Amino acid sequence: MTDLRTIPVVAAGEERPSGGQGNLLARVFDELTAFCRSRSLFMLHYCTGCGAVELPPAMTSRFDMERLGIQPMVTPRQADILLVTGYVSTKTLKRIILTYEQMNSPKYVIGICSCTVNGGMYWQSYATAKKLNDYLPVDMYIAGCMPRPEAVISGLRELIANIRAGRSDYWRDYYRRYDHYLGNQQRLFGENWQTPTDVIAEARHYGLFGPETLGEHTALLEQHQTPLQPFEMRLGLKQDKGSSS
Amino acid sequence: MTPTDAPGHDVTTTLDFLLQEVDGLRTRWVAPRRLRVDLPAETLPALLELLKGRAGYVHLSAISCVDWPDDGQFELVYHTWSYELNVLVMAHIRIPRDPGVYLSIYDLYRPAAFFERDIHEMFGLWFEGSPDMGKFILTEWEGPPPMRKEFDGEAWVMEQFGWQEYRPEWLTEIEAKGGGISKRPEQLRGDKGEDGTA
Amino acid sequence: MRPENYQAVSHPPSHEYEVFFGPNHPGIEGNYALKVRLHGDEVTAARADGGYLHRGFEKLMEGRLWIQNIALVPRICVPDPVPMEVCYSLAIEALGGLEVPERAQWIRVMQLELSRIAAHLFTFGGNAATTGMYTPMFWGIADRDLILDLFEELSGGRVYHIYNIPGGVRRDLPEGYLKRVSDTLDYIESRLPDYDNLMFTNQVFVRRATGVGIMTQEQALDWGVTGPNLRATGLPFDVRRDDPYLIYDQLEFDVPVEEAGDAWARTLVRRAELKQSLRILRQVVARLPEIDGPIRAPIPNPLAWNLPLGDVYTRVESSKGELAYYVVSNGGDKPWRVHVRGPSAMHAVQVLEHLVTGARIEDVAQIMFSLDACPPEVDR
Amino acid sequence: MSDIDYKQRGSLLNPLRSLGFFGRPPVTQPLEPRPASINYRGFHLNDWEKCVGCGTCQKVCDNAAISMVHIPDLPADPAKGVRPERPAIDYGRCCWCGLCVDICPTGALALSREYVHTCVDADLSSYFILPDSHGIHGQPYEKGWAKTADADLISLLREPMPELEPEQRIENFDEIVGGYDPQQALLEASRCVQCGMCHDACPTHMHAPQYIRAIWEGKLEEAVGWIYQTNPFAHICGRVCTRRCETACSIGHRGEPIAIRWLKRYAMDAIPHERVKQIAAAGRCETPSGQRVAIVGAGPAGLTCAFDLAKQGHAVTVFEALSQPGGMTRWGIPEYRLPYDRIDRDIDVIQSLGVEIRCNTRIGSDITLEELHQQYDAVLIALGLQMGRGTRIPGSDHPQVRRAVDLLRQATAGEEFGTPQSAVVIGGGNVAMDIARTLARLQRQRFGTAQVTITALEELSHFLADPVEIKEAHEEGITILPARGPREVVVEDGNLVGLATWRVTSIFDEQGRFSPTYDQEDAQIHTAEMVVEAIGQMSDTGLLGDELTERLAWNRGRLQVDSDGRTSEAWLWAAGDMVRGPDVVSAVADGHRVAASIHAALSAAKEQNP
Repeated sequence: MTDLRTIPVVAAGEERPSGGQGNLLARVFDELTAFCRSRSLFMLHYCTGCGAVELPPAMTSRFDMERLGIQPMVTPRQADILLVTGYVSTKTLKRIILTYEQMNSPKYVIGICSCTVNGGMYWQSYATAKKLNDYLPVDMYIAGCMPRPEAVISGLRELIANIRAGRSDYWRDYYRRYDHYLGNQQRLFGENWQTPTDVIAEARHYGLFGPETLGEHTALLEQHQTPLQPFEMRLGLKQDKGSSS
Repeated sequence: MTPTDAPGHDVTTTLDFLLQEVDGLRTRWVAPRRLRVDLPAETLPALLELLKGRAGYVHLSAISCVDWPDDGQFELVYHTWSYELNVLVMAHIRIPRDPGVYLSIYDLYRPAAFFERDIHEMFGLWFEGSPDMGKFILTEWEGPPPMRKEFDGEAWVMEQFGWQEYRPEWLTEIEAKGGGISKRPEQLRGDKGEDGTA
Repeated sequence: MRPENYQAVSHPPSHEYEVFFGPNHPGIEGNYALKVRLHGDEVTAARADGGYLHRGFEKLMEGRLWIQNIALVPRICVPDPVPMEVCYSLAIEALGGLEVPERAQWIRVMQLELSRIAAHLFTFGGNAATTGMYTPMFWGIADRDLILDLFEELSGGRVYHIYNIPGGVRRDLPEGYLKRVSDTLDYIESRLPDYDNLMFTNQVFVRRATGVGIMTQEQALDWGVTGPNLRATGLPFDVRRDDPYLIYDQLEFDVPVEEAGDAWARTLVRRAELKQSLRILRQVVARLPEIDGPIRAPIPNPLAWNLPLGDVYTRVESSKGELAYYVVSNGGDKPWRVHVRGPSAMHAVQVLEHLVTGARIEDVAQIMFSLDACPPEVDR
Repeated sequence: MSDIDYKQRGSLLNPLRSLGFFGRPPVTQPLEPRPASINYRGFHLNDWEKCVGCGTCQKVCDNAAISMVHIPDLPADPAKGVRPERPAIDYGRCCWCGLCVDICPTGALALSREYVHTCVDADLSSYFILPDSHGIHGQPYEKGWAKTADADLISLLREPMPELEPEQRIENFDEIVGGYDPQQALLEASRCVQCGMCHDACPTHMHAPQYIRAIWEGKLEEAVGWIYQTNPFAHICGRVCTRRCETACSIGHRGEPIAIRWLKRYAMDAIPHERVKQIAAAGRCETPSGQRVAIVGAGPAGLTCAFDLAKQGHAVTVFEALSQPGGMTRWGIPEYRLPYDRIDRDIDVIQSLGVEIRCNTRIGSDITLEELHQQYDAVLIALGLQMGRGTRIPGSDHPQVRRAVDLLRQATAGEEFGTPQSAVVIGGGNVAMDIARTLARLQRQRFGTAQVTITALEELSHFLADPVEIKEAHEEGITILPARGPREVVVEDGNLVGLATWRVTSIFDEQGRFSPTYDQEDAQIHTAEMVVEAIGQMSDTGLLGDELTERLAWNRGRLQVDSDGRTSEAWLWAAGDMVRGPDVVSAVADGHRVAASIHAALSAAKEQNP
């Protein structure tokens, strides 16, 4: 619940022209970008929780979200929207954060169902995270347990309108207040938590480096950070091949 | 196989007769198709072998674990079903909570591997001879086995997480007039049954 | 952006590699993962990775009143929630000695079968989509939505009905409801030839599904597989018929079986089961108006309701197989222990790992969907 | 088993038949949200007129989504069970199960057919809603899931109380109410939703939710402990309390309130007397304070005060004019409502704490207040209302015109007062019912038949008496004539022959003052040998003595006391019916209040002169 517009950007590097100033051509170009962005959104195909069961109806013939220019997309790299459908268990939340960091900006997070807001009906569960916006900036919430496809579509239309009007840029908040988000992540996942994406470098790169990008939590991260190794998967099989044949 | 027939006299006698072969059993028909068997932990493999071999109990429906901290015991319930007799046998055993070790029945029933691993994760029970006691569900969990009664999940959550601090306009208005939230739901759970001079 | 200290490592040349199949993957049903080791496109080893949907239901239920849990249980299997509600309610009724009125039992059967049809239509869609055919998915989901509309009218919720309560159901049928059920059944029945054309006689699908993920009856019994997956290996076992609950013993229906035990056989069993569900529903629609009476046995104030000491194991046949609840009461107002035996716990872990091993990577999704695995049942 | 022969018929071209679907209308719905079904479980609606702020929704909510919000603008009425609180719903927790709707005791909550709410992160506070009847966005949506008889989770009917049938009871003074057995008590206790309205309404704020819960849990000793925390007249209040708690009970809005009084009675009867004494003594101060308190009047107020002060270590002496303690509960309430052995038990508990009760000691004649003032550190007068008021109608000075309180006292004492063959009672309160029913019993015992008529100014629906009393009086063959005003007592040849009455047209004037008007056309004479006035009581303050009466401050004929019961004299407190009006449980409450004040004063005095 932070109005990110109140957080100053003191980053080195290019300063993004804010709307209204700049030359006419840039303004037209910005408008065009916003229009195109809002009309072509790819939603990451990841069913994180039970609300996902209302997405197939929303995607297919009956409620047909393709009318809005929204389609599911299988890879995070090409997706614009991360739809967090309900409760996020700690295990899933790690994957969500990894996924989110892999997505290209601008990216939008939608939290649907009660659980993403305040724990929902799993508020007393040891296994789920309670407030999604502690870990990721969230652009849009859709209420319901679970929201009907119509409600999902209403939320998506709202998001489209916000993108079109240039209002939905919560993703920048992740860079500007990375320390805050990282702190909450560390609190949940332990001090050694580390993702393969270098968010701080990205913040510098995009010119979104803010006074709260770095802090005690990022300092802790740097202390623990180990060089990224190629991931070695261990299937954990008893016998090396063919667990049961 | 005549599955639609209710278990008749002969089925119950067959089972009752068969179960006489194992010592130390207490059997009770709790419903027409439900036979409860209480037995000492060490006789369970013999019972299951008997049921599987002689009465067609090839289906292990579930292994349930119940924590009885006051008795210092875990209760393990093996629910087995015979496709021939169409009767569910629930074998109840109790094992001491400490050290909480029991034998795996994986060599008799392969589904046991899933249930035993699950019980190991949730209750911390160890099954000797089970093929895989590695973590499956709680890979990111470092706390105590959560299903044990002494683990108070709600208290843990209250300590670990914060809640949304909503500031809606209506609440501000009411607070300006001297009102406000008089009882939060979390509070309600805290003082249940204690001094309630509300 | 990669960290500055990232250093590329050159891998030794190999045909073997290990990949994550899920949790973020369109070929996975729900939020679940498989880690697979490949040799070329052949899977040489696989390991299921669950727990993404773990919410600790069993712990949560120990902290809530008997009746509060009815809101919790449908979440354990999202595509097919009614059996969860009914099975939990049956357990409470058995513990508390409640006699469910006959009308409520018939209404429950109606819901169970509607839910089964909805779940099977959903699975057809997913199953076809794994072979690249998206039209059955669009059809299946749109037709399933008609059943969700029926549920919405009955219970006020599309997916989570929370309509069954210990003692019976929460509302009587709305005016003219059975007529609308009947119309929907007519419609779905009229659509079956379309599905046959598109999917069940479609050689593309048939050839992709035949011989994939074969499981013999012996193996199925060995692994504790139940439900359509077991029936696809030739064993006609159905909890509804062989351990009857509610009023299933008053209904006429067949237990369809197939012999082959492959993905195609499993799909065919579901198709035949959908027809049987329609048949059951026709009987329910015909009989229900004659059955009058209350829809709920009186229950005490839910805030002060102790169930007597005891334990009970109730089973129902869900669209995935044998669903069971083991409920223990220590005489208190909350469950002492609830153990949910989700049918998918069997076929989504050990069986899936086994069937996938030796298969080709493109068949993995097909195998998972043909088994109709429901990850939240595994994770709970 | 398969009925499709796919091996033969299957063709790669089969799916092409589906191309025909191009010609069919699409199933796609418009983008705007569809209207939801009639039972839809959407956002909450709350009818603030009906909602009483009981918080039951909060208790049943499995998701801890409901907070109770105190709203100062709303009316508060503890006596009617209305709290200025309303539920606020956290849609970050809610799962729309509708249990709150199904359990709502008043039927105020419902779910609407509205289901779309979206917001950006900065507006997340819009997830916390104080629902009213307008919907969360102020848009008119109809009710969806609302209360129906099918889905009601509240059990509206009370466990029936076994009672003596009229024919079994009309000739004797046996207790009418049988009391619950354990199973009934458990079922009745289980109906409680623990809202605490009873606690708020009770003059002495008894912990009714706690003891009801304890009864339900089978912890009867705990229940007795809760009862004794606020009320040493536990047996008595378990039988004859005016039970304001049950008026306030949330369940009573649509059904029968919890039988709180009978549950208290059940708990008290279930525990052995000796154990009750131990429980009551819990928390007693073991070191005597060395200070002495005199209490005048062994009624509920005086003895409650004595109980509290004795527990705090003071030496308490109670002076009672009559032969046995108990005050009005003994001398005013007939035995069929309150058996004397129950009064004895309550008093025995109080005495077991060391309270000394001196009966047959009348202030003014046996000992004066001034003497008490000299001998004790503090004095409480709890005289009660022992004198009946008269109607002052013509003929009311006849000896056969009696006052109800006097007759009741004589009946308790077993004195002969000349039971008449027929009697008319004037008054519509509980005392009128008591004397009428007592007289009827005595008549039946003596003459075999009863003839008692009650005349009262009020319409039946406005009688001050408990409806149960009225019903039982009817059952016992007593004629009740509402809206009859007494005109005169008819006396012929010195013998009383009856009471003449008029029909009442109104009781109060436009300013709301008591000023009855009568329809003089409609006059009746009710023949009787005796007329009993039961129109109210007053206190006999003559025993204060002229000098003290002069010094004390008075207010409209009542002794003036501060909120703690202290009079204008620093050493003198007053409590009970003489201050508050007639009601057992109010007297108990007053006793506690005064005891606290006396204890504070004594402690302060001790600090000053150790």
